[in-house]
Amino acid sequence: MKLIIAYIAPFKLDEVRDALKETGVTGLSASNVQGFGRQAGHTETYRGAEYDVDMVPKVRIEVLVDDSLAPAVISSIETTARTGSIGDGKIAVLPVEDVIRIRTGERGRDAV
Amino acid sequence: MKLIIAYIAPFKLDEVRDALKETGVTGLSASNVQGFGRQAGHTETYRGAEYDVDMVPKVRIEVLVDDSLAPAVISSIETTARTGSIGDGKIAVLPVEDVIRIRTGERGRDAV
Amino acid sequence: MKLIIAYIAPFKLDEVRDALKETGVTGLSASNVQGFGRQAGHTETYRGAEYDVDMVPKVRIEVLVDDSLAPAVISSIETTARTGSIGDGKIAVLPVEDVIRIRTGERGRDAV
Amino acid sequence: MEVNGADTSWILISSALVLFMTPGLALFYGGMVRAKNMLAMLMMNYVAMGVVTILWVVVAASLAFSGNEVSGLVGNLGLVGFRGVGLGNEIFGYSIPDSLFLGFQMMFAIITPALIAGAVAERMKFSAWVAFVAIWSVIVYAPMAHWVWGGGFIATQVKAVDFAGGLVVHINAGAAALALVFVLGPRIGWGNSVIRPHNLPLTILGAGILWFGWFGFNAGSALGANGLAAQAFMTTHIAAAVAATAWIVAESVSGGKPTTLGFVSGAVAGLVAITPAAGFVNFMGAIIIGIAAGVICFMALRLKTMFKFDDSLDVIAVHLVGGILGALLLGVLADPAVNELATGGMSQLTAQAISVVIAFAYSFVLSYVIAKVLDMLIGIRASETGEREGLDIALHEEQAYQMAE
Amino acid sequence: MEVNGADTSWILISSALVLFMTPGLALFYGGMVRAKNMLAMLMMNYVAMGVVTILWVVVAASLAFSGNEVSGLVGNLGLVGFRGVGLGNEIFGYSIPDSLFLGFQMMFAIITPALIAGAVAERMKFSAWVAFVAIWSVIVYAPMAHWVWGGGFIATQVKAVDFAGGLVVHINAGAAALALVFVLGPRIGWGNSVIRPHNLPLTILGAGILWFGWFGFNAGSALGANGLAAQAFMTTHIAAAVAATAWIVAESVSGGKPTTLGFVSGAVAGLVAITPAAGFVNFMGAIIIGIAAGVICFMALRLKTMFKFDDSLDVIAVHLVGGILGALLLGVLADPAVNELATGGMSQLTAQAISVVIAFAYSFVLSYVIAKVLDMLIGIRASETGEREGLDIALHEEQAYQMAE
Amino acid sequence: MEVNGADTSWILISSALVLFMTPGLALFYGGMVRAKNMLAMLMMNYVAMGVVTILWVVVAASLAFSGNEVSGLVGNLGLVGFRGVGLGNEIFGYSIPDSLFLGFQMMFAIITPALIAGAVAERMKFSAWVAFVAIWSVIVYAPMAHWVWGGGFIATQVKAVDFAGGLVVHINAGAAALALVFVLGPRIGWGNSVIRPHNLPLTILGAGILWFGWFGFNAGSALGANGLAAQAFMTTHIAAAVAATAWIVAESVSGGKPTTLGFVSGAVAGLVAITPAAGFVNFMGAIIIGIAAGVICFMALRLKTMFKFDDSLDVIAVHLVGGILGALLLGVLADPAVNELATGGMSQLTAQAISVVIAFAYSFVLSYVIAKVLDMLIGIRASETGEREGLDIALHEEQAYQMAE
Ligand SMILES: Nc1ncnc2c1ncn2[C@@H]1O[C@H](COP(=O)(O)OP(=O)(O)O)[C@@H](O)[C@H]1O
Ligand SMILES: Nc1ncnc2c1ncn2[C@@H]1O[C@H](COP(=O)(O)OP(=O)(O)O)[C@@H](O)[C@H]1O
Ligand SMILES: Nc1ncnc2c1ncn2[C@@H]1O[C@H](COP(=O)(O)OP(=O)(O)O)[C@@H](O)[C@H]1O
Repeated sequence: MKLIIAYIAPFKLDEVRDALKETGVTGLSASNVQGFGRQAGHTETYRGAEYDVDMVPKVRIEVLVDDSLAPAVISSIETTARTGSIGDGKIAVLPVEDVIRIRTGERGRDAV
Repeated sequence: MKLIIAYIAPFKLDEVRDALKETGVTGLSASNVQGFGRQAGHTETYRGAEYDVDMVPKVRIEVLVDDSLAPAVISSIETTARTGSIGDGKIAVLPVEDVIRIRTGERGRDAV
Repeated sequence: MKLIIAYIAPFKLDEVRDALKETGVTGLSASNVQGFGRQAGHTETYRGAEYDVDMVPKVRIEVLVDDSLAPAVISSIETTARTGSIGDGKIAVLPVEDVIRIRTGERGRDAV
Repeated sequence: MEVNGADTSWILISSALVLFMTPGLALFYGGMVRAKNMLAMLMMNYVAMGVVTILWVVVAASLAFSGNEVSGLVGNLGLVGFRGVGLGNEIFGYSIPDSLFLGFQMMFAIITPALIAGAVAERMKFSAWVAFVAIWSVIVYAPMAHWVWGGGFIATQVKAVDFAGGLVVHINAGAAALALVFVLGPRIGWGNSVIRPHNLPLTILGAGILWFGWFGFNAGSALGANGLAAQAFMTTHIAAAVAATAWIVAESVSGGKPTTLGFVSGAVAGLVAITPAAGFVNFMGAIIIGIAAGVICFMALRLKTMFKFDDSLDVIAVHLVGGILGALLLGVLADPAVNELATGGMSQLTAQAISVVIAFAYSFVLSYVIAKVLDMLIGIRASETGEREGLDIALHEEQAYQMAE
Repeated sequence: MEVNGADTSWILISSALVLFMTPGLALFYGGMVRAKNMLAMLMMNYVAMGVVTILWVVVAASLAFSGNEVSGLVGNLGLVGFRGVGLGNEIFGYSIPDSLFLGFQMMFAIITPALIAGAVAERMKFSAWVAFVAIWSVIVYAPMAHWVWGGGFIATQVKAVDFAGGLVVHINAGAAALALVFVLGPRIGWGNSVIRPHNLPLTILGAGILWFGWFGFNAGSALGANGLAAQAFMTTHIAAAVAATAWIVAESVSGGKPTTLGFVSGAVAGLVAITPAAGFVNFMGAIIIGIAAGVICFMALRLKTMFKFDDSLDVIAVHLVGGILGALLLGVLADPAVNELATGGMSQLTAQAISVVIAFAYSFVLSYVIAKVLDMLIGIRASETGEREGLDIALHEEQAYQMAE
Repeated sequence: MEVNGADTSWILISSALVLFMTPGLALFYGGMVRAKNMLAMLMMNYVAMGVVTILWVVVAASLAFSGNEVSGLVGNLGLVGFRGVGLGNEIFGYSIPDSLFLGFQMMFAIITPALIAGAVAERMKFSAWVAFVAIWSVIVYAPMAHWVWGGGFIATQVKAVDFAGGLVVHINAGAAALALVFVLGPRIGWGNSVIRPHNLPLTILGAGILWFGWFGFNAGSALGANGLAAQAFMTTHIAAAVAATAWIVAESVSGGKPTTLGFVSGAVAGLVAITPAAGFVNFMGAIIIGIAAGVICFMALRLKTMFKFDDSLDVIAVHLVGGILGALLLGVLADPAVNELATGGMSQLTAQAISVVIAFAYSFVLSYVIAKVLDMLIGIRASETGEREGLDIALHEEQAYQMAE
C-alpha cells in the first residue's frame, strides 16, 4: 500500500476530490498548509513596512491506496490539479506497511 | 521505527492520548483534517441552496515509535477510538529511517 | 528521496525556513499541530476549574529532498531549531518512492 | 403628564441598547461553547428576538401591563395585539409614548429567556427550545413582569421592589435554567474532562457589548433622562467594575491566575447583582454589591461540581446567585436619599426575601413542568450523534467556520 | 421652530447609529465571503465612510438638499463645502441644527453604496470600486435623495412617500447591484460548486449591529424624539422579528432546516422592507410587511439561479426585492392615524409604484453606464490570478488571518 | 442652571459610548498582536475598566474636579468617595446631574491608560501593568485633567484649550507609552522579522466601534445636546473620513497598496487629531486636520525604525503625534464663529504649544519614574519563556482559541 501526499492549490480541492472518487478512491484526508516553493510568494504590508511572504496557502491531501490503484490516483491528481502555472504543487508517494480500519479491525488492502 | 498515523473522530482525541500515554508513548502530534470516507457526510445549506459536504472534521494523530512498541500502539488506538459506527477512521503504519531529537541530537530509537 | 518531517517550536519557523533555503532546499510545507511530549505542558483555567493541557502548539515542517541533500537538511534543522530546552522537537526521515511535480509531470529527483 | 422629548430620546436609545444586549449575549455565550455548537448557540439567543417579539405583541405585553386581574396575579387582554396603542401616552401616562414603554419592556422579555440558553448549551434541540421560549414568555415571564412592574401583588402587597429586573429577569431566568438542566441532564463527556471554550475573544467582546447595553437596561429603567437615571447609570458601572476586579482578586487569592474570562464573568455578575438595586442604592452600596457579586458568584461556580449538574455556561452561578444577592442586598442597602420608593431596613429586607422565594419557586416549578411536557411530546434533547457531530450541522445544516479555500 | 435639545439628542445618537451600521454591514458581508477575500470585502464597505463623506461635504449634500432646480430634478450648489452651515437651524428650519440634519443624511449616503458591495464581492477591483462609489454618490444618490427628501419631483409631483429610504437607499442600491453584476460577470467557479461563507459568527454579529443601528435609521427619520419616532422604532423591530421568523419557517416548510444565516437574512429583509413604511404603518401593517419580506425575499434567492447572474451575497433578493415590497405595501397599508402624510389606498399605491419604477430605472441605467465606462477606462474586474489567490493579497497586500506563531 | 433632560439624555448615551470605546480599543489592538498574546492584550484594556473606575470614585475624580489647590496644580479631597454627589447639579452646576458629569469624565480616565497598552503589548507583565495603571491614573491623569478641565493652570493661566482630550488623553497616553517603551525594551525578535497581526478583521471591527464611540467622546464634550455638539459631531466624522482616505492615498503614493489596516489607522489618527479641536474649528478646519493627521501620522510610523524603539502597535505615531498635531493646528484653525472660547491666531498657538510641552514633559517624566520604580520592585517584563510561549498561557492560564474538538 501507498500513502500518496499531494500539495495542491486550495481552489483545486473540490475538483481533485471528485476526480479521485471516480478513480475509485474511497477515502482521503485534507488539511491546510503553508507552502514555500518556486512560486514567488507575495509582498505584504504592515503599517507601512513591506515584507516578503514566501509561504502561500496550499491544501495537503493524503490518500491511502492499494498499490494497484496508486498509478491511477497519481495521474488523476496530476491531470486535475494542473493549471500549468507555478505553484501547482507536488505529489509524493510513500510506502505503507499496514493499514487498519478502526471500526472493523480489517487490515491491509481491505482496510484502505 | 515507525510513523503511525491515525485519523480519528475529534471527540476521541483526549481518550486516545491518555491510552497512548499508558502504552508508553512519550510523544505525539495532532492536527485537524477534513476527512472524506464511507461516512456519509452531511447536507449543508447556504441561503436556500443545499449541498452535500462529504468532508467531515477528523483529527490526525502522528506517533513516532520504536518497532517494538508499534503493535501495542496500534491496538491501543484501535480499542480506544472504536465506537463501531462508520467514521471511526483509519490507522496507517509507515516505515521511518531515522528519528532525531533536536534538543540533544540523539538519533534512532533513543530519539523517539 | 526522503520526506523529512520536523516538529519544531513555532517561533523557529522563519529561521528554519531561511536556513533550509541556504542549504539548497527549494520547497517545503508547514502546518500547525498540537504536540505532546516531554515538555511539561501547562495549566489552564476555565471558570475556576484548573486543568492540565499537555498539548503545546508546534509547527510541523515537511521537506521532500533528494537523498544526497537529506543529511544537510537534517543538520540544518537541528542547528537552527535547537534552543537546548525541552520542547525543541523531533525530526523524522521517511523513505519516498516517487515525487511528481504536478505542473510539468517531472518525476523523481527532478521533481523535488 | 405630557410626552416629554428628552425622556423619549433616552428611552428610545435605551431600548435599542437593551435589544443590542441579545447579540452581545449570543457572542458571550457562543465563544464559550465548542466550535461545532457555535451557530446553535447564537441561534438560541437570536431566535428570542423573533419569537418573543411576536408573542409580546400578540398577548404577553397585555398580560403583563394591561390592568390587574385576580388580585394582582395577571393582566387582562385589553392590549392584545397592541390594540389601541398609539403615538401618545394615554394608556400608561408615562412621559414617553405608550408604544415606547411597551417596546422598552419587550426588550427585557427578549433577553430573559435568551439568558437561559447558556445553561442548556450544546445539547438542547432547537425545536424544543423555540417551543420552550414561546410558552415560557407567556406563562412565566409575563405574569412575573406583571407582579413586579405591572401593578401586581409583589409590588402592591409584598411591597418588594426591583429596579430593573433582579426578580423578573435574573432570578427568573436562573431558576428556569436550573429546572431545564435537571430535565436535560449533562452533556456527553461532562465531568470526564473540561469542555473548553473555542473562542474567548468573542466572549470578551460579547461582555463588552453587554456592559454597554446594560446602561440602557438599568439607567433606562428610570424611564426618563433625569437624576435617577444618572444614579442608576453610575451604580451600574461601579458595580460592574468592582465585581470584575473582585473576581480576579478571588481567582488569585484562591491560587490561580487572574483570567480574562474571570474578569468579564465578574463584570456580568456585578451587572446582574446591581440590576434590582441600581436606582435605589448610593455609591457605597454599589461598591458593596460589586464586591459581593464578584466573590460570591465566583464561589458559586463550585455548586455545579458539588451537586453534579451540568450548567454549561454557569447561568446559575451568575444569574441566579447574582440576582438573589442583588435583590436581598438592596433590602439592606437601599438609601431613601436616592429613591424614596425603597427605604432599606428589616421590613424591606423581608419583603425582598419573600419576593425572591416567590420568583424562584414560580419560575422553577413552571419551567420544570413545561420542559417535562415538551420532553414527552417532542423530546428536548438532541440525538447522541447530533451532539457528538455538533449541533450546527445536526440542527441547522451549517458550519460556523470553513476551511480556507 | 427653535433648535430643540431633545430632538437634537435623539438625532445625534441616531446619526452615530447609522454610521455604525456600515461596520456592521462590513462584518455581515465579510463573514459570507471566503477567507482570502475578507479584508477586501471589509474595505469596500469602510472606504465608503471615507470617500462618500468627502464628496458629501464637497458637493453631494448641496445637490440633494439645497434648493430645487430644473423642476425638482436636482438641488443647486448653494451648500457646496457646507458653506454657511452653522450651529443653528436657519437653513432647514428643523428642530435640530442644520449641520446635524446634513450629518444624519450623510450617514445614509455612506451606507447606500456600501450595500452594493455585497453583489460584486470577491471579484471587483478596488480602484474601480472607489471610482464607482465616488461618481455614483454624486450623480445617482444625491439626485435621488433630492427627488424624495429634498423637495424634488417624487415628493411634490409623484407624491410618493419614503419614510427612511426604501427608494433612496434599498431600491437604489439594489438596482445598482444588478447593473454591476451584469457588467462584472460571475466569479470564477460560480455555478460549479457552492461558494461557502468562511465565518458565519461574524455575519451574525454584523446582523446584530445592523438591527441595532437600524433604530437610528428608521426612528431617527422622524427627525425628532416623539411619538412618531417611537412608532417607527416599534414597526421596525416588529417587522425585523417577524421576517426573521418567517424566513426560517419558509426554510423549514421548503424541506430544509432553519438556519442561523436564514434567521439573520430574514431580519435584514424585514428591516429593508419596513424602511420606507416605518413611520406610516400601524403594528398590523408591520407584521404583514414582515411576513411578506421573510417569505418573498427567501423565494427571491432563486432569481439568481434562474436568471444566471452571480449576485454574490444576495443584495438583489434582499435589498431590491425587499425595498420594492416595502415601497408598494406601504401604498396599501399606510394608516393616516399613524401619519397623515400617507393615506394608503389606490392613489397612494399608484404613486408608490411609479416612484419604484423611476428609482429602479434611473439607478439601473446610470449604474450600468458608469460601470461600463469605468470598465473601458480602467477595468473593473480583478485579474484572474488575483481572484484565485484572493483579493486581500492581490489588492491590499494583507492577509486577514495569520498562522499561529 | 437647572438639570436639563435633553442634555442629560445626550450625556448618558455619550458616557455609554465612551465606555464602549474601551472594548473597541481592545479589539483594535488585539487583532494586531499574535494569537498567543490575544487575551493578555484584551485584558490590559478591560482591566482599566475595573481598576480606574475604583480609583476614580475613591480619589482621582476629586483630585481632578474638586476645587483648585496649590495655584491650579491639583484639586482637593472634597469629593473623595463621591462624597455628597447626589441626583442634582449642586456641585458643578452644569445642566446635567453631578454624578453624570463625573461619570462621563470617568470614561475618559478609563480609556486613556488603555491607549498606552498598545505600546507595551506582547511583553509587559500583567501585575506590573495593573500597578502602573493604578498609580498613573491618580498621579498623572487626575492632575492633568485638573489643569485642563478642572479649572487648573493650563486653562486659567496658560489659557490653552482642549475640547475633548488632545492633551489630557492622547498626548498624555502617548508620552507615557514612549516612557514605558524605553523602560521595557523591545520584544524578543523585534527588528529581525515583521511581527504580524493575527486577526485583522477584529482590528477593523474595533476601529468601527472606536469611530462610533468617538461621537460620544467629542460631541459629548459639549456637555449638552446643542449646536456645538452637532458641530463637534460633524468635525469629528469629517476628520476621521479625510484622514482615513489621506492615509491610503499616502500609502499608494509611497509605492504600496492601500491597506485596510491603513484605512482604519488613518481613521483613528484623524479622530485623535480632531479631539482637541472638535468644538473649535469649522468644517474646512476639520478637513485640514484630517489631511494632516492621515499623512503625518503615516510618516511618523518610521520614527520607531529610525530611533529603534519597539512601540508595538504604534501608539506614538498615532496618539502622540496625532494629539500634538491637533492641539497645535487648533491654535491656527480655531474659528470664533464656532466657539468664542478659542480665537485662533498667534497667542492661541503659543498657548497651545506651551500646553503641549507641559503635558508631554509631565507625563513622560512621571511615567518613566513610575515604570522604573515598578521595575525595581516587582519587575515589569514577562519572563523570556512566557514571552515566547505567549502571555495568554503564561500570565492568564488561558488560550484564546482552541483546536476544534
Ligand atoms: N520539496 C518540497 N517539500 C515539501 N513540499 C514542497 C516541496 N516543494 C514544493 N512543495 C509544496 O508544493 C507547493 C508548490 O510548489 P512550487 O515549487 O511553488 O510549484 P511548482 O511545483 O509548480 O514549481 C509549495 O507551496 C509547497 O507546499
Ligand atoms: N484512503 C484513505 N486515505 C486517507 N484517509 C482516509 C482514507 N480512508 C479514510 N480516511 C480517513 O478516515 C476517516 C474515516 O473514514 P470512513 O471511511 O468514513 O470510516 P470507516 O473507516 O469507519 O469506514 C475519513 O474521514 C478520512 O479522514
Ligand atoms: N513520538 C513522537 N511522535 C510524534 N511527535 C512527537 C513525538 N515526540 C515528540 N513529538 C513532537 O515533538 C514535540 C517536542 O517534543 P518534546 O518531547 O516535548 O521535546 P524534546 O524532544 O525536546 O524532548 C512534541 O510537542 C511533539 O509535537
